[in-house]
Amino acid sequence: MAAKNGSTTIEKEQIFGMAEQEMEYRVDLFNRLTKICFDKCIDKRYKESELNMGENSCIDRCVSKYWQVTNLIGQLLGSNRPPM
Amino acid sequence: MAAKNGSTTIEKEQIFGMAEQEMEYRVDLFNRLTKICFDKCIDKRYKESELNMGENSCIDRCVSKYWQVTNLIGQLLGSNRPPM
Amino acid sequence: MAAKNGSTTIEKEQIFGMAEQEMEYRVDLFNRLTKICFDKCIDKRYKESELNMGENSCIDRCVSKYWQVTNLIGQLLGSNRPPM
Amino acid sequence: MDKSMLGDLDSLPEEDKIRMSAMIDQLQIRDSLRMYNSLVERCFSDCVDNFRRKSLDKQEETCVRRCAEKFLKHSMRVGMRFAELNQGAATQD
Amino acid sequence: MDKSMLGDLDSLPEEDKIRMSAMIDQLQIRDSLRMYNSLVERCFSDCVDNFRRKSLDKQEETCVRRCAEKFLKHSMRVGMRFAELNQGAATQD
Amino acid sequence: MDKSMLGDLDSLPEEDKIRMSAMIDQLQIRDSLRMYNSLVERCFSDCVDNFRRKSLDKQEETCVRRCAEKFLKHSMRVGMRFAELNQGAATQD
Repeated sequence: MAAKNGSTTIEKEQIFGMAEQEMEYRVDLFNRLTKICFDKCIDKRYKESELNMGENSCIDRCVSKYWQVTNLIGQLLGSNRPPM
Repeated sequence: MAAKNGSTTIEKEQIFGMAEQEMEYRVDLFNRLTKICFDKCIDKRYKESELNMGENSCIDRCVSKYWQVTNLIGQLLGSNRPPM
Repeated sequence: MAAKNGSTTIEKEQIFGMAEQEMEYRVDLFNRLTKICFDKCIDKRYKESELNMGENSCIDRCVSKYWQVTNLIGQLLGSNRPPM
Repeated sequence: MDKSMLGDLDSLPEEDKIRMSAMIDQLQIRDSLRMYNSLVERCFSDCVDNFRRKSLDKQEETCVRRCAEKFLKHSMRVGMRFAELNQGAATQD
Repeated sequence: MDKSMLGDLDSLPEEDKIRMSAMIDQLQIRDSLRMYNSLVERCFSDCVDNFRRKSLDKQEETCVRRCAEKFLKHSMRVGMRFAELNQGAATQD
Repeated sequence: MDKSMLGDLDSLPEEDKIRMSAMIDQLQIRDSLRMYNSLVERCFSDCVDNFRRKSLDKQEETCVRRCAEKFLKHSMRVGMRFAELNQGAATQD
């Protein structure tokens, strides 16, 4: 649009493409984290719709450990930037 | 393309984007429904390639119940429009 | 961009769209293959970080059999072109 | 995926109709490629569990064929029921 | 998904800000539609296992409601913890 | 994902070649981000099952490292075999 020539347009597309991928990455991370901590922490008999105390503290620790695994594997993959 | 200025182009993109997401939503719904009813209804020993009578009626009820769950959760989420 | 009219632009978009889908297809195939052969062949107790001999030969045969299943189902679906 | 699932195009201006139609075509191709991949994954997963040889044996091949055919029939039936519900057909026991 | 998760837009020129904002809106809509589908899939999978009738019985309906409510509360809590970690809050035992 | 998997670009005009190459780059970045997320998900799932503390213990950390390293080696081997099949190498028992 506001670009002066074809090459700049492609550069701009790449910047927007990168931003989009960054966002998709975070959404994907959040969704996987949410799913796996639900699987690990929540009683599937659904006797009530509230989270009980045990579930709540399990969730907090699950998120914290998932975060650490993300960082640990990020280091192994040799990425210099933090995973978010 | 046929838009008079940048803002209108963006509006048009949004309309196409919305239509695309609506379609992706329906395809995603259909694929999940198909997968889960196969898992719930079909004998995985694959003794024949035909669906037998029990499988057929299980499929019909599975689709019907899945539809009801979609509507029920749609109501809980407070969306006013029907899920399809 | 270099297209002479709207219709040609759409044609060009379709060609790029097709190429993109072809690539997404191959990436999707590779990722599913990798995941399923890991599930079928790898000991999840992770006693070491190396692949042992049994795992290595299981992987090779798994990839080979997955390929054959891809071709077999490709034939059933009546596609004339090879799956890759 | 049936094109009719994806709504009415008649109300659009010609140019947008072409673009919308192209978008639907792309979605259908993408969906059918993913379906192909997921069918292979499912039937491989259900039918192949022995990695002592490099080639499928007869039993595995038969299993894969039946699995794929059964899945396709299943998918068609689900599609029919799904279309009925989309058209607001009454559903009683 | 919280919009603040997706980074800072203030440094961009006006035109790009509009476009970036539209992109974020689209991602949020897509994410919420997928979340809806995955919630239905999960609660159906966990709560419905009997296909002798065409309609949900009371017990299944109750199960689905609790499952969905529980998942949404869970998701909010994960979102809060996730945001804290994103902001670099210290995490000790 | 190896760039050579994605076909031949030499026959395209220069402008399209640039665009196609940018598209491939984007796909590779997207694929590697998804791979990262799925690797974390897998190794977390296989190695972490105890939520009595907020931090990984030594055993969990070792398990995660081995899981990730093993998966990466696995993935490279699959990539090699996959490339051979793509090039039409004969496959006999």
